[in-house]
Amino acid sequence: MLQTREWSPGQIEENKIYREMGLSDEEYQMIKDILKRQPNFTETGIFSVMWSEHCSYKTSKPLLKKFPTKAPNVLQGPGEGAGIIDIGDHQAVVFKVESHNHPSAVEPYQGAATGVGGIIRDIFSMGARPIASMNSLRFGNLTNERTKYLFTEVVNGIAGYGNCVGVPTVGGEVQFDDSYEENPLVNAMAIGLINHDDIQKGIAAGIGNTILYAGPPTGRDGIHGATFASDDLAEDADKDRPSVQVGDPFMEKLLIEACLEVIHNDALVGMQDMGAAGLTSSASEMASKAGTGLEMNLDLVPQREPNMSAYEMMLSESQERMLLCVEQGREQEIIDIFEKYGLKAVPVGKVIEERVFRIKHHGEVVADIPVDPLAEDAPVYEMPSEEAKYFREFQQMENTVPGVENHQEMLKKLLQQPTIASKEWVYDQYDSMVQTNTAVAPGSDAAVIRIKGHDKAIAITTDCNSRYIYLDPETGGKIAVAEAARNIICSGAKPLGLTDGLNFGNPSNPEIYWQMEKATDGMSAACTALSTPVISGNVSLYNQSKGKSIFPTPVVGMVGLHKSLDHITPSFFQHEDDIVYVIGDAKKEFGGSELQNILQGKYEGRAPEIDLNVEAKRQKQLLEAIQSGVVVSAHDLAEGGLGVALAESVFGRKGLGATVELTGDVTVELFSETQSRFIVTVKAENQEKFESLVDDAKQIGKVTTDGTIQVSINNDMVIKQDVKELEELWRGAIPSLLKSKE
Amino acid sequence: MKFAVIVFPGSNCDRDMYHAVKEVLGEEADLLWYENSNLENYDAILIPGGFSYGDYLRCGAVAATSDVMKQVREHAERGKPVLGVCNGFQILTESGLLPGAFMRNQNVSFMCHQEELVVENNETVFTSGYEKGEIVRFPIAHGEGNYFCDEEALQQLKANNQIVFTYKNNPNGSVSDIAGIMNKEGNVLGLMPHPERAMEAILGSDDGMKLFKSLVENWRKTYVTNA
Amino acid sequence: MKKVTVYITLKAGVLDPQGKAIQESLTALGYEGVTDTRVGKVIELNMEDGPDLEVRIKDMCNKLLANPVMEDYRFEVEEAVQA
Amino acid sequence: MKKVTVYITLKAGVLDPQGKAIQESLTALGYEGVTDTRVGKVIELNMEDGPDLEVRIKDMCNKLLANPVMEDYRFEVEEAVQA
Ligand SMILES: Nc1ncnc2c1ncn2[C@@H]1O[C@H](COP(=O)(O)OP(=O)(O)O)[C@@H](O)[C@H]1O
Ligand SMILES: [Mg+2]
Repeated sequence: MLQTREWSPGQIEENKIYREMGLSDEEYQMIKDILKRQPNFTETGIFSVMWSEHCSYKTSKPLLKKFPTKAPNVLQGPGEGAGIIDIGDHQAVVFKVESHNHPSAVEPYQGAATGVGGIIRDIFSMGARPIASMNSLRFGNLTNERTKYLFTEVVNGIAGYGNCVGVPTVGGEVQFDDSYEENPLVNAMAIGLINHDDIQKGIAAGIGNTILYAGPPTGRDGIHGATFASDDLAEDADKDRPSVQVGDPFMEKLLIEACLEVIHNDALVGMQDMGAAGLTSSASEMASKAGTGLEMNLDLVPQREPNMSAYEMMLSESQERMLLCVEQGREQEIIDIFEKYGLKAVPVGKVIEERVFRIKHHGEVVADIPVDPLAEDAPVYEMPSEEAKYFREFQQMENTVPGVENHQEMLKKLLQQPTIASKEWVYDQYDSMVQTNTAVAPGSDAAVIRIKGHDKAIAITTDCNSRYIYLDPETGGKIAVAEAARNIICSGAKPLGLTDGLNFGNPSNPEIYWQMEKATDGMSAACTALSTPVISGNVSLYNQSKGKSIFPTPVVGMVGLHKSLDHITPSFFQHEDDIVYVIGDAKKEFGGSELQNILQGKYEGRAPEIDLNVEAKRQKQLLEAIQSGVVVSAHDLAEGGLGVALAESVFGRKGLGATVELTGDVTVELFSETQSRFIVTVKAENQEKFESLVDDAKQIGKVTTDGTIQVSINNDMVIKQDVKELEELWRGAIPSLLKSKE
Repeated sequence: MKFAVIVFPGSNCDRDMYHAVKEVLGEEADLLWYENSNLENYDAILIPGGFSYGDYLRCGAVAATSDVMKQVREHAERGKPVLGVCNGFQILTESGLLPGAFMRNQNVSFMCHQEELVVENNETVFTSGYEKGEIVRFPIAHGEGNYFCDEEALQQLKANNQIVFTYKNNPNGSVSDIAGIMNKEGNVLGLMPHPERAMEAILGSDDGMKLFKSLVENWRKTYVTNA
Repeated sequence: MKKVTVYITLKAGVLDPQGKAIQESLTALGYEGVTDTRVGKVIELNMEDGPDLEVRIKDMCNKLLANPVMEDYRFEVEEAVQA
Repeated sequence: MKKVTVYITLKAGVLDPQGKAIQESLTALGYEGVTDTRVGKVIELNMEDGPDLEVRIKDMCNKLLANPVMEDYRFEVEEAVQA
């Protein structure tokens, strides 16, 4: 059978084999210092995955430190599988975002599917029932054939996995830009609900306690892809040993139910999912967090394929596996629970006092590593940073108003841009309603999940306009957080906190590191201003190919709380004669806008400005207005400005229309992407009260029932358009792009 | 009235079904794991949606071979009501309790949204609370809801008035727009759309309420004499 | 041990949405003149040999592997290769 | 016209959840000794003949019908039966 050719400790040093596993010369020296000897092949592999960016955050740690992470209601900040925020009544929400970019570029269906599976495991390994997921996707231009394939398969993969596990996929975002053509982004977010008493930690505590392995057997999945160069594998290994991780959502569903039953048994000490770096990271982190050591015998680990080496087992990323620490002598109670669901749980090791991570295989010790240096003391790098040259250029550009000849035609064009067009083709493939809590399904600003048995609900959104972040990382970082909060507020909820998915290019490029620095500065400032602590997150670097980096894309996943179900507010207009307001004035801001994209085919200039004090004030006032019951509908202005927001407000509303009168520059009024703005409707009888609550609201028109949108600016009718026709263009844009040939 | 909600490995609408009958309707209900369960003391059996056994091989095929389905068959033969929704409907066809079979949706995609249905037959224990021809809104959520049966079987269904619900705008290619059918005896109903997801206005529709209420009222009329 | 390969195909006359979708994609990719595309399943399994092997296989197919309402099946038996 | 039958199977080592579930349910049904169950696809199509037929088939397989990252394929060509 196939066997990995394993180099001897001497050869590893001499031939610098460690480099092929992603370790630098300095890091190899550090390992030698820690072990006081040369590491063997398995140990080198273990260090290489634990010290990878994905597990150790070695280049991003200094940036993550800047995020505000504390607030009275934060029960668990970054550090565990997912963060936890209190929502009253002894309940809490658990959430996190995770990226699966590179796997999805190679095998989009399985890459996306296993991304969903992985993030859901993060949630239930904390003891929470997963109640919703979201996804944030970026692809190249949708006219490209490969992009169509990636997009279609990623959506299929998310649907295939998410629908089967019975967790509703309630929203997300998709954007299309050339920078993602070679390197699509697939970030998945999951949210769980938990009672305070049920919170689990991933710890291996109590000397002598048993380590149980639960779930399907380990195969050679994901090893090769992780860190290994192919010439280290035996002849032909490439062909026979695919590294693709295949997800089994049915298995995951059983695992969810079993784990949520197991947490009610007090024989359970700790539990962690086997995510990236599988057995290695889960086992060493559980011991490190508990201040213990751990001994494991790989002969006991269930194996799907014959002749697996220690190296392969330790690095395998086979899916749907869990590691548990269980009170010694009570293993059977836990095993029986897994058994009921047709799952195997087997003892594979025990907690030891000596603070080492010791692995045995075929009667030999194949790894013997001090726990803390492995799990906690990965090197941390302060990377050199340099302001991007393009940025200085862009900052010197004047804000100008693009020339638009026919505004009505431009509105139609904007509505058909894939980034703006209806995403129904995507979310119709997701079961968004299972668990019967989805009060606001995909298609609105934020999704809303009611909490059964209580008069409350939670709102969820993901947002990140990477065009602004590319133009101006700091401002763009602020906008990403603010936009997410706006979406939460519009739904009638108060933002609680957020999780972030930091997707960037290669950090050893000083200009990329600068983007990271500035973007996280901006996000931190907005988090502080809007009182939304960061409770969890994920970092995905090296998103570039052929020397071209993606736009910096720090995805924000935000969760908010509706104090009462009565506060749930639709994004769309509701009844005839309601008064239409816009909060905030439009400025001459087109840098990074969809209009710029259409007219110039590129993004340049300055990003729209954002004043966080104004943002915070408007959000607070709008939420108060909603909570006092005077707001009928609320929607934030985003890509495509007021023109697009107005159209979106009447789509799907059978026969509703709007008449709006404005003054100013037509292009600015209709399409500028000035920040901190909202479109709100109010019943005529509540006009006074609404205006007294919201400072910057300006009445612009009325909801009608004539099925047309009519906009006049400076008393000139610039748009008079049948809603049905607009809606068809908007709904049909993505399906027809997918059908068309290049 | 006492309901049994059968839980197969991979069922995922089991708790929704339970919530619908227990919390919303206020009747007695139990979630029953498919192994070692006894259906003896239940008045009606609910087979929920989801992905039993991952829907591997064919939707509902593996669950249909389970022991508990033998009990369901006996229960049905005694004339007691059985309702299968979505995957539950697929399990009923796979086990032969209802005719026909399911294929991938015409556009081969999973789809999830509200659909309008027409109540074709309101003379059943499940639908007596609706008007004949009434339009109701239930969510659908399926990838293989494309109902198939041959011409002869279709004529039978029509002749015996077994077609209970049809789609107003057929989303998946089902023969004759079929959304829900029952057996000849009228006590086993299968439907692809989810009435248990349409029980509360906050979720977008409460049109499913009448279905469960019909069932309870008809049962009371038959079995509860004191009222 | 025998290696058994079961082929399951949709009955003639049953519309095949998957086959149709594949055919459309092939045409869109520029492969003209592809017609009558149908998708089926192959299930390979190793089984213990015995005089009743065929009976057992047919039984498995009728009970689980194929759905007689819409599918036909056929199978092949060969020597299993020892791993 | 040729009738082309393409057989698509998972590469060795790739997890086959479907095969596993089928095997378990066969065992539950009392068919002991069934092992190594794997599920694949058969795609039958009619294609116009020509000197480049094989090239076209391989091309179609690599581009659409099979996923080269995790699947292998083989195919057979025979005369199409005229309908
Ligand atoms: N990948 C996706 N998965 C599920 N829903 C999506 C996805 N992309 C977009 N949506 C939904 O489509 C709607 C519009 O998305 P978007 O234009 O990004 O909204 P906004 O600008 O308000 O954030 C939202 O309800 C969103 O949840
Ligand atoms: Mg919005």
